[in-house]
Amino acid sequence: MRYSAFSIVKNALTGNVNWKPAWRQPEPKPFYDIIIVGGGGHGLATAYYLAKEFGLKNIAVLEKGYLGSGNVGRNTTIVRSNYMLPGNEPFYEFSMKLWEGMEQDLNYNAMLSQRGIINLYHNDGQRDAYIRRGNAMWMEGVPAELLDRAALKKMLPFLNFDHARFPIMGGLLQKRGGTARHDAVAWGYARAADRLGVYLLQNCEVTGIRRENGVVTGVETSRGFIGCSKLGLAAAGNTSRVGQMADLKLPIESHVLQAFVTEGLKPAIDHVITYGAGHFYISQSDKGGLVFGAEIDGYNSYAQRGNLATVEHVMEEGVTMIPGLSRVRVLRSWGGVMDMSMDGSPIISHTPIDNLYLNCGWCYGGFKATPASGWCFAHLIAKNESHPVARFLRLDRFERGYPIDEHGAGPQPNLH
Amino acid sequence: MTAYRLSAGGLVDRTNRMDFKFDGRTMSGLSGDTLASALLANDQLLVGRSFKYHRPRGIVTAGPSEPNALVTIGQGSRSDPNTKATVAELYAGLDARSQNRWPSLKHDVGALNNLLSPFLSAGFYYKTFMWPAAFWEKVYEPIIRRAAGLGRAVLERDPETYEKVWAHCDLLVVGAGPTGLMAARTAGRAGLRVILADEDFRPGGSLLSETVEIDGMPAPAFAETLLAELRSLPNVTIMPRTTVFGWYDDNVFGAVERVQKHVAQPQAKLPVERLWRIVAKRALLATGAEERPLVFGGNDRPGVMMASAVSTYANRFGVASGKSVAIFTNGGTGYRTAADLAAQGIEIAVIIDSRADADDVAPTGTRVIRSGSVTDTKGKHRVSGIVVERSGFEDTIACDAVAMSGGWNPVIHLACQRGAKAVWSPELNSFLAPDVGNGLAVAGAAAGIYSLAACLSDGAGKAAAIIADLGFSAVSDVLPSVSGEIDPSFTALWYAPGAKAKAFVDFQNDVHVKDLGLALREGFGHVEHAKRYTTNGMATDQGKLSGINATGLLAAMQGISPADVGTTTFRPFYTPVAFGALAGTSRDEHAAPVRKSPLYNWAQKNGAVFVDSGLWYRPAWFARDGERTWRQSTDREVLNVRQNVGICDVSTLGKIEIFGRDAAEFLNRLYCNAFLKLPVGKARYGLMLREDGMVYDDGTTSRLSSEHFFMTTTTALAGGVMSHMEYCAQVLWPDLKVRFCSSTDQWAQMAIAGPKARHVVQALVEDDVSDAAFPFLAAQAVTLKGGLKGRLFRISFSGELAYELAVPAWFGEAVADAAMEEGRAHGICAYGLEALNVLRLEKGHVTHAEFDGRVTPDDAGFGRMVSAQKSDFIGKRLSTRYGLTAADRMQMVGLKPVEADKTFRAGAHLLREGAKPSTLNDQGYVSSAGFSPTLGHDIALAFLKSGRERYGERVVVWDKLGGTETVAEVCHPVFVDPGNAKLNS
Amino acid sequence: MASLISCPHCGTRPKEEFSIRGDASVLRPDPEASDEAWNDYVHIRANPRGRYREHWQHVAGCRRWLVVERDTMTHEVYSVTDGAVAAREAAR
Amino acid sequence: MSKTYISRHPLESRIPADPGIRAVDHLEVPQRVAIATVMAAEGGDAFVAAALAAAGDLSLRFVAPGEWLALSQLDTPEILQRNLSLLLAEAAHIVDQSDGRVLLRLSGPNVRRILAKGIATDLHPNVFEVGTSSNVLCGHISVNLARTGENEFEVIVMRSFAESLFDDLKTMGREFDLSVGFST
Repeated sequence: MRYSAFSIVKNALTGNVNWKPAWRQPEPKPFYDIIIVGGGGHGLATAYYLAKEFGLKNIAVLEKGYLGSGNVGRNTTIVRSNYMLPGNEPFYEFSMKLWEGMEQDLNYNAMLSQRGIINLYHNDGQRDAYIRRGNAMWMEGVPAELLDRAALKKMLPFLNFDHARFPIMGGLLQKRGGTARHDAVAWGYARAADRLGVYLLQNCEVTGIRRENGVVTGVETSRGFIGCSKLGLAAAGNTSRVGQMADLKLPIESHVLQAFVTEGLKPAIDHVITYGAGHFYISQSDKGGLVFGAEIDGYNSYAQRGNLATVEHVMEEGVTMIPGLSRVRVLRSWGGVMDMSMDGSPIISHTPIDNLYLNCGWCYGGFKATPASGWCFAHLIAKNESHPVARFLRLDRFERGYPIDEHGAGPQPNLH
Repeated sequence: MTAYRLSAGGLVDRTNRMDFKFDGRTMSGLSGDTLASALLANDQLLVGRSFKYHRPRGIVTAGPSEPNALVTIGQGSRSDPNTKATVAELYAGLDARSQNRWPSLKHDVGALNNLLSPFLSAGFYYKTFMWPAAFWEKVYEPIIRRAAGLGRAVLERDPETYEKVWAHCDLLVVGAGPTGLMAARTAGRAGLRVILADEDFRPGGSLLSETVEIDGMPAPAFAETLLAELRSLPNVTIMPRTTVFGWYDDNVFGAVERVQKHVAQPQAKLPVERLWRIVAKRALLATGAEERPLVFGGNDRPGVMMASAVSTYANRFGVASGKSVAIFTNGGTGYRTAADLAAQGIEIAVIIDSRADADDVAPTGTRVIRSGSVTDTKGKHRVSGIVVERSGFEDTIACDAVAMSGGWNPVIHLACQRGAKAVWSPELNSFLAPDVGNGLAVAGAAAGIYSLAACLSDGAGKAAAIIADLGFSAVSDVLPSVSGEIDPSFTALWYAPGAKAKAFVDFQNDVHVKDLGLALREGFGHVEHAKRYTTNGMATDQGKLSGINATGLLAAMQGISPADVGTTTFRPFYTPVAFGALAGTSRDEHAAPVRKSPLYNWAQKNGAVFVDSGLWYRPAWFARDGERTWRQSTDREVLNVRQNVGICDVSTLGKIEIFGRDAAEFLNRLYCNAFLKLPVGKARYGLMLREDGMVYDDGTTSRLSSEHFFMTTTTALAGGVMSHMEYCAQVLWPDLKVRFCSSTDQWAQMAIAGPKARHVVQALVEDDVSDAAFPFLAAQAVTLKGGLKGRLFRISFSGELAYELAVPAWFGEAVADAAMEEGRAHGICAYGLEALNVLRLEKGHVTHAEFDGRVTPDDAGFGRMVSAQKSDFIGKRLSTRYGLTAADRMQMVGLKPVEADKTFRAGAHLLREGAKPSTLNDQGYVSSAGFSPTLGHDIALAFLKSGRERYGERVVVWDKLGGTETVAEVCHPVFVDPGNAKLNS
Repeated sequence: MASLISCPHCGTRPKEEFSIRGDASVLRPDPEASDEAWNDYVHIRANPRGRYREHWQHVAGCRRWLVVERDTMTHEVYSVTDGAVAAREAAR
Repeated sequence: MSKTYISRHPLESRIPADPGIRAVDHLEVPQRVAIATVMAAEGGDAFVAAALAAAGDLSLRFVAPGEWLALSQLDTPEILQRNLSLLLAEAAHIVDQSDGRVLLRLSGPNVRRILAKGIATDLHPNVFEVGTSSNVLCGHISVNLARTGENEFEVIVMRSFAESLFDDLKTMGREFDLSVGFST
């Protein structure tokens, strides 16, 4: 059922008892042309674009839990396209444009809020790096602004301008950056994909990948064997476990990233702000909670929870950036399992197996990529060739010597 | 007047009256009150507004699960939004304000939302606000955003302090109620190191609200007896006002102690809150149980409270919640409250029992309606009556308070924070803690044991088991006897039938039964989906009251067991914790330690302007009278070094002493260039790669004797290089005979550079420093005049004739002073990082602005330095990958503006002349740029595709961010003294 | 695991005293080994859910590299060994 | 020309010349202590440990397996270095750290409560016994901690961090009115 002003009024006046399920709960068919493993944002978006943009039918998304139960439902909701390297920036800008048309496209309000993202810098070296980045954005046609201390003071008077250990000198602003309602992105893609006939199979855990003569013929699941002609993996957080079923060798480590939300507060912080003397970032949700996080805990983990030492470190950075946070109470912390790649950039790629495609390595930045990831992965699966903006995101870039290393940290995932 | 202070009783000090303010009105309470009990005593039933519909709300609980009575306490930079009145300890002068209302609590414009509620059902956001397309961002979203939140954060600097402490114990007991007190006593008597933490300001838990007798004493007196014994044991620490909020790996618990939240004027030498990291060999959860609300029509009207809260207000605080109280219950607890009220002489309007066959005994003369249901409540800002239905008959009964009891939920939060799921007990109609191994045990009501006598016994018993497990022996103990208990067992009632008004599940977020029904209908029936779709359980109480009922309702609506629905995930924090407490003292200037060079004072005396550089403060430039900008000082310093001599603090470079028979071999594997044959007394520039072939760090290493090397690293990577070397020595090549340690802090090191540097150095040291005796790259121990031992290195970052002199750090200032003194005749000046940066830029020397982790030695022009002979070194193999040797890689070049007065800055990108800006056309970027006072124009180092083939070509230095485009000529990156004549002079 | 590590040299210490590098089960290949072996060493990780050996350095303590054997799901620690001892064992 | 250079204690600017009243909990800073890193050469751990332990006039602090800080309150850095070289010869590498380290001594009835604000190690008298020493993190700074008496601990910190650590210790001791002063 299409959401419109008319349907809202009609249902409100009839007690909201006539709304239909957002998606079907179908039984698995024995065979699909395309199976996507992972019913998170990326998997659902992939299925949607396969159906919508590439006109394909007979697609299933297999989700081991409930739809959107992975990182799409446990991130800090930031949307931006302020990257530096040519392997990344065009891709994320493509994503940004898709965000900007998402509500109308999906007939679902994911509450994109382009409130602007500001990356603070604290020394000349960081400033220069941001200038390089801002100019790289402009090269791709993406507006960026460099703010000096005075401009920043006007815009964000609550920052720690007078007592910061690492003085705040300015910031790089992308006005189009912002946030979106994370769960709604998954639900919107799910509902739209379902309307195009995609099978969304929840509680359907993949336990094996069946291969014959070097190609994938289907997957063993907790709901039985399901055959397919093409298999796409979009199981970030569990990529290594699924990949192992097809003997893929992957440049991925799983790490835990914690995120936090405070009690609901009246509007206080209007932008997304990131701290340059650490990893802290913060924004305020439409419900009033301050949503924030910082670095990963640093050790390999599949547990969706983190440790107190990291929590304390995040709070130290937060209070140092915005002293007025001191008395704000933190309501909840949670953890997501990150697919950390060896260069900090994602992978949308062919694999050594012809009809097996891979979408992984999103590190802690997968949310903003959701639409482009879906589109480009769909492009790869449908046409068997990379979308132009994703052509650098290959699995073999490591052995070939083409890392996309935004931080210059090298092949140690927990440094990215 | 409905709620009021009883004439006697309670654990409040009736001789100590305390005035406080609520919404500007002065009220009076007693020492021992919470803000909530004091508000009730003043008949203030309406205390807040709900989030979505702005409905009037009153106090519901007497504890930390309170969803409604959230207030802002304090003024200005000392204000604490969203403070639960039910746990806030009253103090004289407390100033509280209600929230989420405008213009006033009683008359709130936001309450209009209540009329719109049919349009604001669960998930309404996602279906709407999409038309017209442009309106979302411009109109709808800002409106929604403005409506957000409850309290207001002022975002001003907090004047108060916080701290963190570590604690260690054999047994941590969480909760000082009957179970916890008995456990602590048993363990304490056995000699265990015990920490007993309780969130309340007064330990005792439910004993403080009980009317039973224990060992012949009133329950509170019994609690006091136990506490007195515990206080006498040196191995037991009692921590009141301390909430254990999180259970982390390895039995580390996070707890926050409210040290001075209950005082008007905190003492400066104490923190207001203290974070405890408690490392416990064992822990016992004695966190009790939480009473479950009933979901019935109009259940959110102010005056509808938990039955146990009504009892607590009466027994512990001496406050009657109403003059005529109706009780709605599905178990024995309602009768306990009835007995408590009767004992205090408070009228019981009626007891409505949802059960048909209960045999609980009501106080004499009380009207009891069995198989009854409350379907609605009357009143506006406070309840004035209830509508009761029984077998199709309806009755309206007047009352001014409603005590509801839906049974009990064990408080198992902590036990479920590390991944294990709560387990449904059909017998107890509750979720119980999972088995989480022997680190954490659960006892008493938290384990579903509701009889007080059984709790006392369970606390002692579980402690005894832990005592034995840890190898201590328990002291035999006689269990206390309890008389007068009421059986609190209950029958599950997820939804009181026949609701005539909204029946709320989550009070704060305004989630009612129909919202859950809608979620289910739309396919959001999974408990996590339902939570996220309706926001049930996402309020400040994190579902303490609403979670179980949502699970029960979702189960009932689908005709399945609550076990099949499960709970949402329990996560830290048990109750919200302030940023400040979690940050402790590490904030502002103390966010990270400061490292100071031994030449800090020297630099300060000489007018240094400092800049932070990692943890260090380093001189950026040395301002002299008449210089108004950093550029003026820097230009002068640069020219002076080029013409005379300058002195610069380089003490912050990492310094590592390396010893051993295999030291040379070790270095040879560590660096990409050769080190085996470095002669004694010589320094060599070394380039360290990562294993992926990219440059990691550079520096010089000197051979002081055949088996003793001295390495310097960059300031930024001093720690990183040390760790890397330790990794190599310990993990990769454990059989190499090499040992090393940092001596960074031992030495004050100064670069003395410029054509006249030799005069200055020779004036300081005994040894001959002539070019013949001490040529470029000489390195050796020297003796300063007067006998001080130092080290001297003939190395140069500036490109000038230069020495680096190292002396023991405590003497650094004196030696630098002497150098200035000796250099005065030669025109010496101190120079800072800015000048150093220009000097090295002119010379084409690289820093981490060039070595940004994506650069190979060849990119930076060091291709020939990489040893082809060595069979192995870190980074050798992967540096031959195709992409790292491709011809179109960006290579380091110099840039100079075609028009000499044009400028450019680092971060600009490069385009071919006439090319359109695009990612595809991007030719590279400027890594470092600056004005060269030596040449009189800007210069830059840049990375340009195939750059070394393009000397002489013109490129556009494109800085859209700065709004400039400058045409520059590509050139060799060494601008000054390419033949090294100065260096070798 | 991740709250406390029992350093074989210094005793039980908090996570804050350590830095973490990654998989300790990969061994640096012989200089003459194949390109694939070298690429695997630098870039490919088994990344198991379950038992795992990881390099931690006690940076604020003895500065020794340690091999921490632990579970990536439960975070239980099975053993902590000095890195050099573990390396010599692995080389055998 | 001959010069006598004056050495400056890194905490000179932090510690008042007039120490004022000494509280029960006190932070004392000795003016100058000779400190050297001793690293046993490969295979020499046991010999070096035994030799150092036998040398009565040294204080030893554990750093890592085969690595110690050797302290002397009496000897100059040069003499300490020479004595260690004589004692250990080829068996160990010795690096003078007298200028690179600062020693601070905390004592008093509340010393453990003060240290617990920065140090995670269990300092209970039965756990961290007299004579125990180890590198630990204090707040954000790595130090060597030694228990030198019933209620006395010594902290050795890198010179560049000394002011920060000193400030931290004062903050940690604020609750107990910790006094500070140079040794007299």
